Amino acid sequence: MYSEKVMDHFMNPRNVGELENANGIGEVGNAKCGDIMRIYIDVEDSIIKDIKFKTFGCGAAIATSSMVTEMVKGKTIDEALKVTNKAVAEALGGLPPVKMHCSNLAADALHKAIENYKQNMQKNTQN
Amino acid sequence: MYSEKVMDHFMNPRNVGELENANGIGEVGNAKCGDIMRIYIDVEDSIIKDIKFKTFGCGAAIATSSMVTEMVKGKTIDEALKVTNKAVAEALGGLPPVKMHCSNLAADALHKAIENYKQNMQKNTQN
Amino acid sequence: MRKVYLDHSATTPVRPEVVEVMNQYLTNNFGNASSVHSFGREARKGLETAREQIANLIKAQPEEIFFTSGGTEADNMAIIGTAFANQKKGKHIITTQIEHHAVLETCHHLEKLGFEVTYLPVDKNALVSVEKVKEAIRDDTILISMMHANNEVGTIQPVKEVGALAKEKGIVFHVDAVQSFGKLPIDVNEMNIDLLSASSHKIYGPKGIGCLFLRKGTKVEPLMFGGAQERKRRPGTENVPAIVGFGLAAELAGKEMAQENERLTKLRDKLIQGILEKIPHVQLNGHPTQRLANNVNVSFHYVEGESLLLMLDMKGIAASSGSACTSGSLDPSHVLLAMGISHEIAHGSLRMTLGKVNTEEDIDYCLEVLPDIVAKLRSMSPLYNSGKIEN
Amino acid sequence: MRKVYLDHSATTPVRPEVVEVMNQYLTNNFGNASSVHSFGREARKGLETAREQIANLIKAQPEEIFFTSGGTEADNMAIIGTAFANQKKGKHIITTQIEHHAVLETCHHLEKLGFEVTYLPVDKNALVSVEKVKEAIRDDTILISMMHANNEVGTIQPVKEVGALAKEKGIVFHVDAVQSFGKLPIDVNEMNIDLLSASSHKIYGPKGIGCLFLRKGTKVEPLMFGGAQERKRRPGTENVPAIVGFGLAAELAGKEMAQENERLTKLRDKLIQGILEKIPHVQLNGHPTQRLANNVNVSFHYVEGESLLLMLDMKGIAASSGSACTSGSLDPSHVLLAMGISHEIAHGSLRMTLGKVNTEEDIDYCLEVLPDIVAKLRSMSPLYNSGKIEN
Ligand SMILES: Cc1ncc(COP(=O)(O)O)c(C=O)c1O
Ligand SMILES: Cc1ncc(COP(=O)(O)O)c(C=O)c1O
Repeated sequence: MYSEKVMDHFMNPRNVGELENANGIGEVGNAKCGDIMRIYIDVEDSIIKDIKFKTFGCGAAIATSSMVTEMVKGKTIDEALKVTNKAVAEALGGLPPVKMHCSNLAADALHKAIENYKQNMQKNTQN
Repeated sequence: MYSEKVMDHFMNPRNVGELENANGIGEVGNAKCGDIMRIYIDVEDSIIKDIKFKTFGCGAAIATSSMVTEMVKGKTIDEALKVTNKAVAEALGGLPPVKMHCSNLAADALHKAIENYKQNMQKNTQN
Repeated sequence: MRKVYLDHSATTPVRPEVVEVMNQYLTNNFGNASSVHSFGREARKGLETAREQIANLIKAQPEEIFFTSGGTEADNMAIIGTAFANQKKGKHIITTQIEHHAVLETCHHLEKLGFEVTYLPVDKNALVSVEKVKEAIRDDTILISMMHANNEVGTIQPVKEVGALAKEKGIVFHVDAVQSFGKLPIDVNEMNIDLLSASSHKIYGPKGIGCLFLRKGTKVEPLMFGGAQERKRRPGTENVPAIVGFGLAAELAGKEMAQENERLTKLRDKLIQGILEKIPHVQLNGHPTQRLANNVNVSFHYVEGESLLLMLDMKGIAASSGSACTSGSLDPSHVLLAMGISHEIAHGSLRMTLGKVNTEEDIDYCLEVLPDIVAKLRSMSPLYNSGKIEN
Repeated sequence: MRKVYLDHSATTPVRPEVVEVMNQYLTNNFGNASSVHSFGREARKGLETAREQIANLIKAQPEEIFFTSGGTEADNMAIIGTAFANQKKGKHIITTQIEHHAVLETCHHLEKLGFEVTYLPVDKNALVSVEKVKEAIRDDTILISMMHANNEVGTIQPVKEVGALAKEKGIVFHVDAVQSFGKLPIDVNEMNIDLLSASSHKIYGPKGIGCLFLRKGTKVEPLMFGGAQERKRRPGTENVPAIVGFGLAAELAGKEMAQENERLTKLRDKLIQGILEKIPHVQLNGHPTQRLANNVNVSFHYVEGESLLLMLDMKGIAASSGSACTSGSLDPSHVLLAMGISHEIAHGSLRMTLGKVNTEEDIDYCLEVLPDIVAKLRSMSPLYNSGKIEN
């Protein structure tokens, strides 16, 4: 069902956990649907210095979460915003068709985290 | 499908042939339906002295023809008239249900032969 | 790596005795059972022996057994066949919310064709109430279709009581016995069952074969059309090797039933107890005692079923889940939801169904592996600390 | 006693390579192909490989192959499924008088539901005329269903020409290829076939499995309802061992087709020539050349088919007949009657269908035994001297 790369990211997920000093947090999905992805980012000078995730969901949900963190760690937020769900799936060597829509949301969570970071920055500037 | 007894009467049919000096001949069925039985009897003093048959038909048709000739050879025509299709089937150890109606007509052929014999006698008496 | 198969309600391996007899009918006695010649007669003999073996197991007459391609076809034939045969009498059907899709989807199809279907609710243990069946009966009710044992949570239904009711009201009674056939004693007469579906691959027989018990005199329209096989009720060259295998599997299941149920019940209870003791935030789904001897169904809060399955699989353990993610749909098991279990908790369900080859060591291994896996997944779960779905 | 099986169009023994792979999937790789775990994935892999093997044989895409319980189910699914999916466009179906019962009875059923069916006649060789198909097409024609090769007399139909016609008129084209699949080259694209039925047990694969080729975009309603297997078109636990066996049987049939056809044609013609030379009052039924390489169908005047079969059987030869008596009905083969053969002569038909294991010695044996048997039956026949049915 899943590619080897998916299974690797699922069994040995990269960057699992929370970031105490995250300045951006994004969450997608809900427990009702069976998938929640929460991504924590620590952005400095527009660069994602650190990133962690916590995910409740199926193999694809966990693997895409792990993959997206690897793909953007050390990248600028502009670069990170260009990472799509599709790109994450491709980086994993593809996902089963049924998983493409319901569990391939990690990039969305990342984008939400970046949005959240930007909002936080704005608030900080305004204050 | 067929009992051993049916197969025996089919493979080694008793009394096959025609009777040159038959004084009764009976035929049932037609080639269209796939079964024709013709029975020849030689009756003397109301006793079936000799009997032969010719049959075009399936295993059951041939076996019942053979069986009925054995059952009535040497019997009186009154006794022969009491032999039913059902009795023939029973004497053979039974027939497959689908064969009971379409190929179990040997007693009918016999009865027709007896009828024919009686008609012949009447004719003879009248002349 | 140790391999522990705990998915016997999904399917079973074919037992060696059955493989052996099947091979004989695949190669030597391969004839078409409708042929006149010796090859055909050999095949026919095997076919009719199997019919007897199966009839014996449920106290039916051999002529009341009709072979189908599996449980699904038997369910379809029973329900669609009864509906069409009786539509002049009425168009109302009663079933339950926890049936297998083979029953539910068939009923949905009939709804589109103008039939009316009542889907009875169940209690928190997945039990159907006889009282509710009674209340649902109308003058135009033509069929009650109900499973004997549930495939997900193992709950055993009051089939006999519903059968008595159906008989009293003159309503055709169909029982989907796919999960109970060969596992629970069944007497179609005592239970007043008119139609019963069974499937071979759940009892160590081959896949692709099942049967419908059809009580003499019960009117059912055929689902397919063609040759005169199965006394004109089910056309197609008879699948003799599979039928012969099914027959033997049924006979052996009957012989071993009591002893095997005792053995499995012990293993099952050991597994349930172990899980409840070793792992926090877990619940048993289904009836605590009125359940199949081989069924364990639990929900681990804060984790999702498919990832649980994958991790178990990496440890050699094969199980299943009512999580939506295993089917690619969005909603988890309709059975768990009908029992009043929340979506969140349904997603974290794990079904382990035991079978012939499982031993105490298998259970020990499972109890050794499971806590770590659950802990690992919880450590990744954004829900675990938040306590969002604690109940 | 020598055993000579000459009934390969009824069914075939499963070839050893296929038995071997089936056994592997009955025991080791026994998982449910829909399961997430390794047992399920192994089964899935076998299933999808088989789908490719079968698609390759008819130049289809794997996603266009849907497994069924056999040829009968495939025919039913194709015809009923197309009828219901297109009934708003029209209710007229064209088929022929010489189809298998799986097609004819299904059409009769549809007639009861308000569809109109034209049953095209055939010529004395059982050939359908493309011209007649053309004439039968109406504005409301939604389906043409036609067999590729006839199961009784082996005549091969002009499928490609009818396919072109159907395509031109935008009518769905279904081909019952149960007797030609793996025996004749088929290219569903070149032949413009939209739906094609095949069955495994005719090509040394297991019974109880078949498939429907369903061209992408062709609308067909399902016949059964349940799980989401076969991309929601055919529910029920996938019969993986049989499917894997079917796949391998199809691949091997494709590889051996040309050579085996050459070999069988020689044997066939030797048998036909031998019979015509050695036995008086006999006729060949079916097309003299445009026929399956393995089909011999002759009528012996003045004798009835079933008794012929029984006597052959006593000599170890297994064959079949279009006689009514083999089926327990009153009318002989509808195919022979449609060809204009009289009842009398149809009753005396004998079909011998050759296969992999048959050798020249088998043919010699047959030619040695047959004349005596025919003579014996004729000596018992009240028709023989009377010359009643001489033609
Ligand atoms: C309760 C129940 N009914 C019906 C079925 C369908 O049986 P099959 O897979 O043999 O079609 C199953 C199993 O899949 C089942 O568990
Ligand atoms: C031409 C034809 N169509 C359909 C069928 C039915 O196939 P099955 O027996 O696999 O259901 C057969 C064989 O019996 C056949 O010869």
